[in-house]
Amino acid sequence: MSAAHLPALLGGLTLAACLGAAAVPRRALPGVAGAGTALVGAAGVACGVAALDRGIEPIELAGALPLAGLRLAADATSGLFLVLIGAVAVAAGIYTAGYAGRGHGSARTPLVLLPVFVAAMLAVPLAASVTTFLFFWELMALASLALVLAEQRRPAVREAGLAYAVMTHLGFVAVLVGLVVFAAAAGAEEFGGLGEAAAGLSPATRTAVFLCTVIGFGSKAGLVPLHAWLPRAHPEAPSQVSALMSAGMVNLGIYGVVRVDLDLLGPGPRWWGLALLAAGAATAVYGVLQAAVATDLKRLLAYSTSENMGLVCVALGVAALLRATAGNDEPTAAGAAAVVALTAAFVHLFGHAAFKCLGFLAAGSVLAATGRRDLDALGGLARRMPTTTTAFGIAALGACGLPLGCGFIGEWLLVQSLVHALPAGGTLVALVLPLTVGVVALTAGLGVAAMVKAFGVGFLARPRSEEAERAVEGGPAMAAGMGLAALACGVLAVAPAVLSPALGRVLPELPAVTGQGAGAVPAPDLDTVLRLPGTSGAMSPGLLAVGVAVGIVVALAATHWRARRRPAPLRDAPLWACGGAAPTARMQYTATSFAEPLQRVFDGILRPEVEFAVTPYPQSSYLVERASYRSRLRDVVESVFYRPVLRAISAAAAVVRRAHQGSIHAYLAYGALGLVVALLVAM
Amino acid sequence: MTATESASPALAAAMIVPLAAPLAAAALVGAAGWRRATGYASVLAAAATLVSGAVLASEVGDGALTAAGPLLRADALAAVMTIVIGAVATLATWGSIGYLGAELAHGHTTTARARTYGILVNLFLATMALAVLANNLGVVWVAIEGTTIATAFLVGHRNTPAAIEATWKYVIICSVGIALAFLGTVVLYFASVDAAAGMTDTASGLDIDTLVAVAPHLDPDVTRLAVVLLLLGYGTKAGLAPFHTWLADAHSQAPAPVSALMSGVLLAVAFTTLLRVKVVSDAALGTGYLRTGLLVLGLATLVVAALLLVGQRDYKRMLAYSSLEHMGLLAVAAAAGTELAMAALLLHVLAHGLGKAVLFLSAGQLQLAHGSTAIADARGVLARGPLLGGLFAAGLVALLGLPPFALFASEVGIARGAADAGLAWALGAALLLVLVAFAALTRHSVDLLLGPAGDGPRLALRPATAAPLVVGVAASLVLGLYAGPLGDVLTTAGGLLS
Amino acid sequence: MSGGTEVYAAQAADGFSASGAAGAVLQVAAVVAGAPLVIGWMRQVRARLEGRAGAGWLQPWRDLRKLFAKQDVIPRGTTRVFTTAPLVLAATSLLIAAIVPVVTTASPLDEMGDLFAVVGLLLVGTVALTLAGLDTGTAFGGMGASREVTIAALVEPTILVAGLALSVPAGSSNLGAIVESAVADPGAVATPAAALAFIALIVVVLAETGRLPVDNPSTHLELTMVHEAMVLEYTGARLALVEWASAIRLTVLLALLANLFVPWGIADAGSGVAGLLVGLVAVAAKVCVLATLLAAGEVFLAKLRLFRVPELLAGSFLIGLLAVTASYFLPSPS
Amino acid sequence: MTSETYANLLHFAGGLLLLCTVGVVWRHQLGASVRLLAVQGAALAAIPLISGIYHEKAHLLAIAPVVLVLRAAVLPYLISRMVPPTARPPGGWTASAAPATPAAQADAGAPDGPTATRPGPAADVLAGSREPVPLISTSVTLLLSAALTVLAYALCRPIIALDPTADTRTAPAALAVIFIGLLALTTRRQAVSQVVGFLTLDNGIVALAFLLTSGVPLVVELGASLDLLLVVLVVAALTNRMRAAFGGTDIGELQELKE
Repeated sequence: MSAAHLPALLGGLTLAACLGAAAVPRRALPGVAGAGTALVGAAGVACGVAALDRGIEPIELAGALPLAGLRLAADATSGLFLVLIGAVAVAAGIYTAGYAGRGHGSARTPLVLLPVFVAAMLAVPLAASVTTFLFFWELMALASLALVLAEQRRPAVREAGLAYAVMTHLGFVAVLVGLVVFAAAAGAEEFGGLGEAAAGLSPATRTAVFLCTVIGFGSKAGLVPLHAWLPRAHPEAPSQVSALMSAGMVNLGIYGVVRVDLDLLGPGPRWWGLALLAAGAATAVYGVLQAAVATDLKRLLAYSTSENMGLVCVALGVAALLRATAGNDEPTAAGAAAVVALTAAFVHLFGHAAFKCLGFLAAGSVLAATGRRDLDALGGLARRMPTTTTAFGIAALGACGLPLGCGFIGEWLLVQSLVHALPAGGTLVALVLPLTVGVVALTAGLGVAAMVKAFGVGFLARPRSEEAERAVEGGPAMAAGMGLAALACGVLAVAPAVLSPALGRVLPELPAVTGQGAGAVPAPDLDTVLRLPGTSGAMSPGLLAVGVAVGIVVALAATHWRARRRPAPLRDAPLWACGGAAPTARMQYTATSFAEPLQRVFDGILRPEVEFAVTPYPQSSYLVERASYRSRLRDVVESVFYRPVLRAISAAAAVVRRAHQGSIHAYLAYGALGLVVALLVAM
Repeated sequence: MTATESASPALAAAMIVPLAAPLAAAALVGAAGWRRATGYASVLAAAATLVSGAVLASEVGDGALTAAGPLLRADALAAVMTIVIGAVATLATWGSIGYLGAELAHGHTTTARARTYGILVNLFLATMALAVLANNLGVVWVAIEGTTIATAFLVGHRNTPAAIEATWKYVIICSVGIALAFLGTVVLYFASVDAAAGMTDTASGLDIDTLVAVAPHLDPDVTRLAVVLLLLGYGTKAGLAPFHTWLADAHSQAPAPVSALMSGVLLAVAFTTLLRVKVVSDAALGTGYLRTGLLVLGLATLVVAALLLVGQRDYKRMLAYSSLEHMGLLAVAAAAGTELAMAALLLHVLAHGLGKAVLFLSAGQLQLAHGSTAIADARGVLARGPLLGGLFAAGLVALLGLPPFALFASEVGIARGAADAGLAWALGAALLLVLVAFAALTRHSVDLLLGPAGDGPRLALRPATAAPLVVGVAASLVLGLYAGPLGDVLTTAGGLLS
Repeated sequence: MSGGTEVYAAQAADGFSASGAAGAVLQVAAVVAGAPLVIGWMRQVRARLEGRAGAGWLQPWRDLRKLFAKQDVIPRGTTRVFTTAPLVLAATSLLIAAIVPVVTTASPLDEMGDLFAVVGLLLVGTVALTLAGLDTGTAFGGMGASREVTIAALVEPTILVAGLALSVPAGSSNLGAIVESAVADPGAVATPAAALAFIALIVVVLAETGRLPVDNPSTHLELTMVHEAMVLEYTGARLALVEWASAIRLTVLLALLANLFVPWGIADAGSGVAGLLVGLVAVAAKVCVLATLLAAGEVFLAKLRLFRVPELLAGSFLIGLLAVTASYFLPSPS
Repeated sequence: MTSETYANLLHFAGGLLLLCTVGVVWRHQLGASVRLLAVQGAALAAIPLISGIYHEKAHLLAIAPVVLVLRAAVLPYLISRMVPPTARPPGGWTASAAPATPAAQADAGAPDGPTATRPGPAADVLAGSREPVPLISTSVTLLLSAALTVLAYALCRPIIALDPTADTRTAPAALAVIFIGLLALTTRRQAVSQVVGFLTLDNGIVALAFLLTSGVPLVVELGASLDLLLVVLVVAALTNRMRAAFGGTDIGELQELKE
């Protein structure tokens, strides 16, 4: 089978999975839908590998998609994203077989649509013309919307679905305008033609296209302030869908930016990079801050998605900024750093996909076992659900961006690019980059806080609710899905070298970032020891892991010092708690209390609504009968950016409604007035 | 310019059938009353129109054919519009059988009124076919005014106070608007006669070919006057501001199949006439003149539609304002005026007709079940009737311009066309307004469709009633993925108009 | 400003050096053995300044010895996280001790992790301990964990920016390279950039190791505890490991701080046995001085309110930022 | 006929048309409005007649009687059947130039006490034979009519410039009739008044057609006339239904359907 047949295979499998899921008896539905989804994902991976290997030649179906025609093709960049999304789909698909089997999101329609959603996501990087791209882009949005609405009987799901629908359409409108303007100015519809014509476009057109597409793609990637749908929709979707969205779909927002703004539109002015950087930085900090104070496990993960996409966007921005600084005459430090930043973006995408997929699958497992997502009602799962706890632990370690986790390498590469760009970048870079470093560092720090909270409060200590007390592990399929994702986390954490061949193909395809001619910089070699082109930073995640392991062995050995003089360990002892009487589970720190210091530190940004009321006894104002404390956090960006817009629209709607109160005389008068005005203007 | 030639007998028949078949069906209903058989005869007449349209589309190429003397004329545009009429009419008449059956069963209507309904629906179809196929702009005008007359009692079919009110507003506002179109026609005729002095005989001064031929010689000042009047006049019937005010009332009060026809076809037929005018106007005044007018009216219509959708509480009115929104979008597409934009416009017309037919027919079922068209009275539809709710949802997805349905292809085509024409700013504004409408439609549909079942009635759908809906959704889906030869016809028609 | 080609030339050319390997072993051993002594020394200095006799600078060692002989208690409801956390903390601390240039700049582990990886390892240890605190399910454990994480999160920007300020002149973020460049260019230490970075880093060290004014290591009032609150439930060998590891972290960070700014005497790849010994003595002396200064300073400091700590950290971040910009706009004479 | 006589006659017909139209917006008594409409129809029919004689065009001469019958007789008759008889004897100009008192009563809304028993304008309003308080006062309406006439003259400049004949010079009057008809539609509340306004508008258009192009092609003319007839029939039927459903024909009350 040649590479050109793979997209057809993908389509065929999707159809088969869809029809199969629609036809089989209910008992077999989860298995069929899950397996179908996994197979579609696997086909996507195959497509991606083929594309990375040699690329997939353009396939045209002129009759399909009226007035435009369908056009598919794939280069290595597409391949990278195909592999990424396909792999997430495989894990999520396997997981679905168990998850839906336990009665979660087991309605037929969502399960039938699951393979469609995956296929639509996979088709986006395969699309090679504007209309094809938009078609699959919007199909993906529609399929995911239907999946988000799977549990539509809950009002929260409907609200989330609505917000998602509107925001995603806003993003679509922006992308649509950007791409059609691009296509019109370039006089071509295929991506190849766009790329060729891009250099000749007027700066105004290029700017318009850039802004529109960044807004559109940014909303898909959850960039502030267009992120509002993400922390609503991702948590409300069934968990395997959350995983697909958070670990798969958001990446396509980044793909859009890479494909259209970095690849096709070509190298841009410096402010493009700065704009991406600023948007990414704001997103990263805002997302992680919200994650750090969130108490809903899936919402926390969703905000973390926003945060990580922000970091990727920062990396892309840094890359673009440095490339614009570097020039193409000779290899420069800035050029080298740009390549490192781009590498950081891709590596982080993979790392994020792995840990976020795992995180959502584990959260789904918790949800399936307890029916709760509220961290304040969880706890103590480590004993009842060891597999899930381990899985979430691995995911959280990755999300922390700490060594040994799969999120570390991307962040490390990003910081390296910043370090090595500073001396070569000129004044602007010298002013921007240190701040960026601060932002990245703050993001990493707060990310640690968020994940410690999620893992520590959610899984450790004692259960805070009956549901958590009764939790049981899901079946083997769920464990297998999580295992696959955990494996990916592990491999990416210690051996990023697996990405090296792919990056070696992808980076040269993006000369707008990696430079051309003499200025071209090779892809970094992610060997056992990471060495970067043109810079001297080195780090070895694998050896670090070995080092820590050795350290643990040594420490363990050290505990044997004087061990013979010790009595046997006292297990199951009562807690000391500074001598307090046996503390109950209610006395534990909750997620809310855990995050309270951070909330206070950042209350200028988070603006919590705090109500604190003390009711004293009537006898004395110093004797407290009861005290109530209530604190609620809303998304500040929503109230700052969205409320005024919504208010303006409502006000305008009220005006128009007042003008349509049913009086035919008024109606005729509008017409008559319109006529007179039109005639006067026409003269 | 390609030649207009006289049609072969077979093709002449294809041009006469769209007029004759509904008239015959009307006669049949008149003679035998409304029953299943005559209902299916109406469906057959509509299907015959569809087939005729298809035959014309496949044969007409980029030329034009005349028949019945110089009275009828068919080019690619007329063929596409005949297809639109036929397609939507097939669904609507098919849906009428179940709808009227239920109304008769519930005692909402009498056999006498059902008979009137059957006659008028077929007459309505015939007048629309005439409006599309007539050679003379004056006759087109007569036909379009005829549609108002034919639909007046259809809108008032239920004979409730609200229906009478809606009918009155409909008749008066549309008649006034269309009178302006007549005025515009007269002024255009004056200009044409003046320009054609010595060129052709004046009797055909309103024939499409003549007008196109003399267009470059028309007096610009007089033509400007005529075009403004024609724009506002036919714009009335197409639902464009400022004479858009009849639309929601009429659509919400008319029986569901009639709403489907009015929304899906009638507006488009009136709009098509504007496209004919546009060809003349562009030749006489340059593309900028009518473009400005269309943009202003289109955007104004979009504003009104989007903002009225925001607080809408009635699902039939919601669908009506959605039609308004789509007409606004069509106006923007027409303003763009490139071949692609025009082809996309026509695809949009067809797709919108199909989608609206499905939605109005489903809404009719909801209305029959709940006795009200308030969204608040009919919540959780999907839970109470998965088939009906699913079809409504599918229709809505199609209507919102989401893939894989045909409106997606047409909207992208319109966007590309508008960008090609350098109207990116107008496109952006239009799409933002469409977004507001999208948000409002989604909000109301979520309220209507989703949520727990509550204590409303179960919404079972008989197979015969469901069939036209399923066919409509399927047609929209197929069109969205693969247009086949229709794509070429659309492009040809677009070429004629650009 | 260094040109592009120079950066290429500056590609780290570290090979394996026997001297480096020996140095690494030596410095790990020295830190492991010496860390409790540093703690003891600081307590002694403080006691003397406060007019007390003090327990003597060997007391921490005695405490450790005693703890290692005590029974392990594993409280009810805790999980494996509670039992493993001290091991992780100790392991990361040991690894840092091996990577960081304490005695020699030529540690063969230098390539394993640069400045940022070391910071990450420190944080891994902290995270392990906070999780253990949460795992106990006591109010104090949670409180300590919450505060510790908050401080760790907020100190992160300062660390990275200060690290940036150090890495940029050296052209590398690997600690060995940074210290070597300081050796090669002693004048650079006297620049404003270096001074600012130094101040920022001191705050970092205080925050990371839980010293005054961020945390009070000797407090016995539960409500003011941060680090101690997390480890309340530990006893025996695990508590010993935690204490020891904390001491190692403090010692390594002080040594690193000293070597970054005053790298005199540190051994390099070419040093022989004598060179390594000189390095050892030099670093011991430097740490001793720093520890004395720190302890002396603590006498005059009170612990900050928890919600004033962010102000301190924000200030140190600003200083770090200034250090970076200064290093760009006021380049060193070289 | 000399061209001067022709022009005078044509202008006279146009002027009569305009005058009747102004009368329509002036008068509140529906019976009077309908009679004015008939006169207007006659004036309209005069245009093709005069033009046909002068230009010696047979088809104009043929169409003139058709127009006369339709617009001066059939349509006014149909409409007059929609008007219920007034409470007082129809008095033409004199009766409707009533003293201000009854009008003031009508202004005050439904009369109370003894006046309610006395048949008067208010009762006519209720019955649907008299226009209630206008939405815009009569004097403002007349001023607006004047403004619209000016507008019509302004708009007709390009038409006259293109073909400066007596016919086109009369066109502004026809255009003004159209505008004033629209004004009547916009401001009149009785169903019948709106129909009268609509017919006025239509008369103006037909007049313009005759003046500009000696009428539209025959098939169009016939079709348009048929349409008009049907519209009036539809509206008449609707008015009956309305009376049955609402007990009146005040269009201003039709405000159930909104937004």
